[in-house]
Amino acid sequence: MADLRIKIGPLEFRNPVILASGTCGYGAELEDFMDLSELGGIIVKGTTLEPREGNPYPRMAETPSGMLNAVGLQNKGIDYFEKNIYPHLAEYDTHVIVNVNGNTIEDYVELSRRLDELKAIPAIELNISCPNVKKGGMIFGTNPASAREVISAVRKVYHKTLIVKLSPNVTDITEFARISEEEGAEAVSLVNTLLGMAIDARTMRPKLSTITGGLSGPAIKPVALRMVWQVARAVRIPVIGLGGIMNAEDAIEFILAGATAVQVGTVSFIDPGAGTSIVKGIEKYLVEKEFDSVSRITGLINRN
Amino acid sequence: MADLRIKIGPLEFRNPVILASGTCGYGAELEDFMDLSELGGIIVKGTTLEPREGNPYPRMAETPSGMLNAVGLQNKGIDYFEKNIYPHLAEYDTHVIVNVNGNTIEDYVELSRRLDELKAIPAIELNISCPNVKKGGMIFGTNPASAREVISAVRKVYHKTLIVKLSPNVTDITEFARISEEEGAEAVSLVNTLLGMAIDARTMRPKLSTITGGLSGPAIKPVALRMVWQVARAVRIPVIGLGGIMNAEDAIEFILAGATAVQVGTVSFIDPGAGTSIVKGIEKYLVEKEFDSVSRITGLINRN
Amino acid sequence: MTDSVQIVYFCTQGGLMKKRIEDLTVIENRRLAESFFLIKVSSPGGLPEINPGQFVQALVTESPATFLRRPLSVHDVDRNMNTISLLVQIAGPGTERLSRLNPGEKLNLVYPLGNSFTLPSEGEKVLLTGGGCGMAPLLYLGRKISESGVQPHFALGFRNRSRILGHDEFKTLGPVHLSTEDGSEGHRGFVTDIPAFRDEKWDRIYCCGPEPMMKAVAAACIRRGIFCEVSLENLMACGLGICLCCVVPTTSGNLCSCTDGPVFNVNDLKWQTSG
Amino acid sequence: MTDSVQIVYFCTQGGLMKKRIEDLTVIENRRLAESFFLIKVSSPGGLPEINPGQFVQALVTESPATFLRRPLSVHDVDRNMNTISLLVQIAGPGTERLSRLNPGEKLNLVYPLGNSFTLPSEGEKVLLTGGGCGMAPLLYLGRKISESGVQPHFALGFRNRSRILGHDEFKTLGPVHLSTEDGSEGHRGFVTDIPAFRDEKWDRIYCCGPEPMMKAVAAACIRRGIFCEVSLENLMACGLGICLCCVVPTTSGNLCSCTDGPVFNVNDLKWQTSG
Ligand SMILES: Cc1cc2nc3c(=O)[nH]c(=O)nc-3n(C[C@H](O)[C@H](O)[C@H](O)COP(=O)(O)OP(=O)(O)OC[C@H]3O[C@@H](n4cnc5c(N)ncnc54)[C@H](O)[C@@H]3O)c2cc1C
Ligand SMILES: Cc1cc2nc3c(=O)[nH]c(=O)nc-3n(C[C@H](O)[C@H](O)[C@H](O)COP(=O)(O)OP(=O)(O)OC[C@H]3O[C@@H](n4cnc5c(N)ncnc54)[C@H](O)[C@@H]3O)c2cc1C
Ligand SMILES: Cc1cc2nc3c(=O)[nH]c(=O)nc-3n(C[C@H](O)[C@H](O)[C@H](O)COP(=O)(O)O)c2cc1C
Ligand SMILES: Cc1cc2nc3c(=O)[nH]c(=O)nc-3n(C[C@H](O)[C@H](O)[C@H](O)COP(=O)(O)O)c2cc1C
Ligand code: FES
Ligand code: FES
Repeated sequence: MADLRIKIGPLEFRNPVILASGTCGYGAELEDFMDLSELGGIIVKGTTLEPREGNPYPRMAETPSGMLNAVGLQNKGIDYFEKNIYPHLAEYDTHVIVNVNGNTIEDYVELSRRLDELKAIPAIELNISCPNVKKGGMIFGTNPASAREVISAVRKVYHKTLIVKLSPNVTDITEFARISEEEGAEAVSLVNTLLGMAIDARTMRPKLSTITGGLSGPAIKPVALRMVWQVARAVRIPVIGLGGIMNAEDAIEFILAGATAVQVGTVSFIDPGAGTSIVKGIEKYLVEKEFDSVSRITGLINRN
Repeated sequence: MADLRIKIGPLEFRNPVILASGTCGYGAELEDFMDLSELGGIIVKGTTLEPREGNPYPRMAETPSGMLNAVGLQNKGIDYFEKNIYPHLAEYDTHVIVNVNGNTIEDYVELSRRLDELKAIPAIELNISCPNVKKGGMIFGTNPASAREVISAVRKVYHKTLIVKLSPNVTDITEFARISEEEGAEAVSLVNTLLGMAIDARTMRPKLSTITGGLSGPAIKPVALRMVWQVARAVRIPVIGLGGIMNAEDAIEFILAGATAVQVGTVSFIDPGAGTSIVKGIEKYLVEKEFDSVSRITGLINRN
Repeated sequence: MTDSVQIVYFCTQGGLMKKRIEDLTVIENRRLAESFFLIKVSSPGGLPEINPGQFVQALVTESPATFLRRPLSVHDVDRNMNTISLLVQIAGPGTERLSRLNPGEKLNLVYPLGNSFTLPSEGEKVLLTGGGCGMAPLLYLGRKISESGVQPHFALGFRNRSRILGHDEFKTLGPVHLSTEDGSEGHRGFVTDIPAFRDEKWDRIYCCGPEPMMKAVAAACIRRGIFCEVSLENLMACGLGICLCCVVPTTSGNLCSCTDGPVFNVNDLKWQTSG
Repeated sequence: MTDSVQIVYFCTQGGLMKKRIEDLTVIENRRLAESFFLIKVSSPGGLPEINPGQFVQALVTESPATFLRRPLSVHDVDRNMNTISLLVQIAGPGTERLSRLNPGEKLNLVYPLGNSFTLPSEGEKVLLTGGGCGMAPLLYLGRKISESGVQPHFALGFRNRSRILGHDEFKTLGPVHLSTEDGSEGHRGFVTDIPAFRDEKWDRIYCCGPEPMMKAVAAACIRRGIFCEVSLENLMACGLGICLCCVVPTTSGNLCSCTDGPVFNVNDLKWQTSG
């Protein structure tokens, strides 16, 4: 047995495996395939103040070892969330984190304030990196001044664990990680999707209604791993690594690169029980390698 | 029969398919597999003023639908090139372009000046995007002011066709394309490799001697395609698209996105005759779709 | 933890049945016509309840071009043999690989997924219409309708004679009307040109096929006030209601065709009028 | 266009033979031991000249985890049958897929690649030593040496008895000495512990195997002043001298092990002393 517990700010997680936002619904959709209480946590769908219908179909294109999506934050808004979804989430025996989105700083602040009041939500993930919406989203994640402003404003009203989700579509991601740290975030998570595009040569048209979309899956793993490694060396707050994790070995690579925890995203579409399999795989690896806790291997490649 | 000819600045190419630098040696290595005179052109190895041994082994790691490399511009330097390699290249019946690298602006300028004198080299590709060298390289490609400085300096001494090869590791690649255009480049080529990393969970060590390296192959195609589309809308000079092209269909996608020409890189490692197969595939596509020239489909997705 | 059955966000019906991920064994893989294959797989532990119109998400291994699972309708279910049949048309590398599955190989499925067709009431007159691999869900639907005491009629459309799929199984359940676009067999034209479709009075029409066919059928049904359900084949990533990629605009907003569908009443679809 | 033969940049020997890309047909795929397979493929158009020590780059299809080709030594060549034999050890998904190739399937190869071993002169005493899949190039080398009128001796090292590969073919060419690390067959220890290796006077020693074995053999040869060539198995992307990923530090700088090698004289390698 190895100790899998990790801490993000004041919050202790049972293990370092968290389901990524936008790829696990509200958790319930995956309950037939795994026991959510065996996970470190789940980050539910990207949520906004007002309800959103998202982008037109088609929203998806398969690419080599990955996929593009252009969902565009379809969700029923915070009121519906609080009234109809939250009560169920409150009964889960795992950390339920909400992924927070907005068009304006005021949106982010108001939504964070509302979530601060929800007892059973111990943390939020500030999504300043969604490539699939015209306003807000990635703008905040690719402009240092805007990033600082929105994080700082949210920090003032949000008193629990604040995670900032960074965009990989930047020249220097460590800059945004440092800003997050300076503005008081408890952790950064990275990466969100890479901005990509697909064209159908037969129809001579883009495959997505929005032309560009977000690339996820194993194709992006080398880039994600590199960024996690860079950020882990640049800041002292914990780094949550994600991007293309398909199995325990991938997750371990992120941890070796410096991630305190990992998120699993696209893999759940292919293996809806991947989350808990990865937990078991990490434990097995630690036992085989004779490490008594996961923290012993966090950032190991930087230590020797 | 469709007209495959394209023009980059004053230079006419037989067709839009060019072998990418660092993935076709000096051309001769691939002659057993294809007739180089059936290609638009070839861009020979990254060349520097002085000879370079490159990075230590291991320099390569396979990744999902792609590979990382950390060659680090191993080459014998311009003197050796001019004396021993150039005479052979001069006899090729295709455009031979040299990929120009340096640590300092002076390096770039001096090398470009030398190449300006070589009659049989009608163009150079200014590589301001190599992620695998400590000095120079990508620094110029990720900092707008440095990019402007080096392009402007080279433009002063280089009088033939100047192509600037852009790095994808930036927030806004169109900025660098615009700078290239403003400073008088005849074309931009994109993308170079994405900065990535791979770790061996078994040995708990990075797979590359340099820890990070450049990601190429189909994994990066969606990102490359998106950038080509963005740049083609941002500048009037021709765009040469590359990144993950494995076959004619991929090449056509880049052309539909706005590329005047394409380069084929990593695919040559798997199919050393890919270059000319792609030429044939593009022609077949145009005939089937009843377009009389390749220029009719350049940027087509933006036209309707 | 609460029982997932109580939690309904997007999914109105699909979420109600317990889903599983399972390695089934290929029992048979038979070529039916040109690019159509019938794949029969058996569940080692016994099949769950499966309703007509539901689908599976098949894992395609050994196909480098296939990253995601592939949605396939349940074509038939044999409870005695514990088998599911899939009717697969080769459309690209994923289905091509499936067409080469050998008996004894494993096929990993996530299933049963999606909602299902609404069964008719006693005494109703129902027509099941489709074409190509759109025929897939109609056999099991016909079987269930037949078991419920109602006789299903079928109207199947094909490009031409060489593309006609075997429909002997359909014939055991009810009358089968055929159309081909070139008239090389059955009625010339589309399913909507079949006299039985045009002229008889139907209480319900169920349709699955290429989008233009479904739109034509839907338009006709709306005009004639016939209850009509179609089964959509939107591009899917997850099939579980978690990616929100498969949405279809409905009168209640964008709904997931994998959980709120794939079966929709045409009155709820926004394309009802444009058809 | 000039003849490529004249153009020598990095490649000193590998560039001299015409390379081809070809679909060969699998004639036989036989399991030899634990994870070792012998794959025999035949060239439809007839084989080109192939020298001992050269390798092929095999395209692995239907293996999503395998993006690049896989380098494999030429284990044997049968000119009458027009076949090449490959000795493949399962190391990961690529070789695993190759181990499942069925007779009749195609195997696409780029070949022949790389330089080759230097053949001995008449009357010299030569030892061919290796272990595991490092045995692969030694059979064809032994055959060529034997054909040139010199008798090859073999010293083959294995982990233990269960890992010993059949070596009957080797025995037809010359005496075979074995070692196992646990002494379960032949001499206990490494190939360098075999009395024949240690005590006899060799003019040339050829070696292919795990790096520690090659370094030990190299160190012994340098000490004893014996001509020694080793065949390296550096990671390769292209196998053609165009990617520069497979370099090995030599007294003349970084050389490509795919074109300047895979065979190197140990005196030229920088690791000669660290062995
Ligand atoms: C609920 C549902 C049930 C289905 N039932 C069946 C069935 O029973 N039998 C059957 O043969 N097929 C069925 N399909 C369609 C099947 O999923 C696709 O043909 C398959 O995914 C194609 O995969 P591929 O790798 O072979 O081809 P790809 O290379 O992925 O695609 C080939 C071409 O088909 C198009 N395509 C792929 N998937 C779809 C789709 N879902 N809708 C429209 N166009 C698509 C692509 O855009 C491309 O042009 C169903 C789809 C859905 C959503
Ligand atoms: C010139 C040359 C000749 C070779 N001849 C043979 C042969 O005749 N028979 C044979 O079985 N193998 C041979 N090899 C090794 C063979 O190429 C690798 O085992 C194979 O590429 C592994 O592919 P994979 O997908 O099965 O495993 P992967 O998943 O790619 O690798 C599995 C493990 O093996 C390691 N590995 C992979 N390739 C190499 C390599 N080239 N050197 C060292 N470690 C490696 C990886 O790092 C990993 O740890 C040769 C290699 C070279 C360069
Ligand atoms: C369909 C889809 C929807 C997503 N929605 C969100 C979202 O609402 N908020 C968010 O922060 N990230 C969202 N993401 C990004 C993922 O959380 C994750 O950052 C990304 O997919 C990379 O991880 P992966 O490769 O493991 O999927 C979405 C990804 C996908 C594929
Ligand atoms: C092994 C290797 C070496 C490369 N060397 C160079 C180089 O010297 N100069 C350069 O501009 N690009 C170099 N590149 C980048 C390629 O030219 C190309 O931009 C990149 O690989 C993306 O295209 P691809 O996916 O088609 O390979 C190299 C790429 C690889 C894989
Ligand atoms: S496919 Fe319907 S939500 Fe994912
Ligand atoms: S593998 Fe040797 S140069 Fe590419």
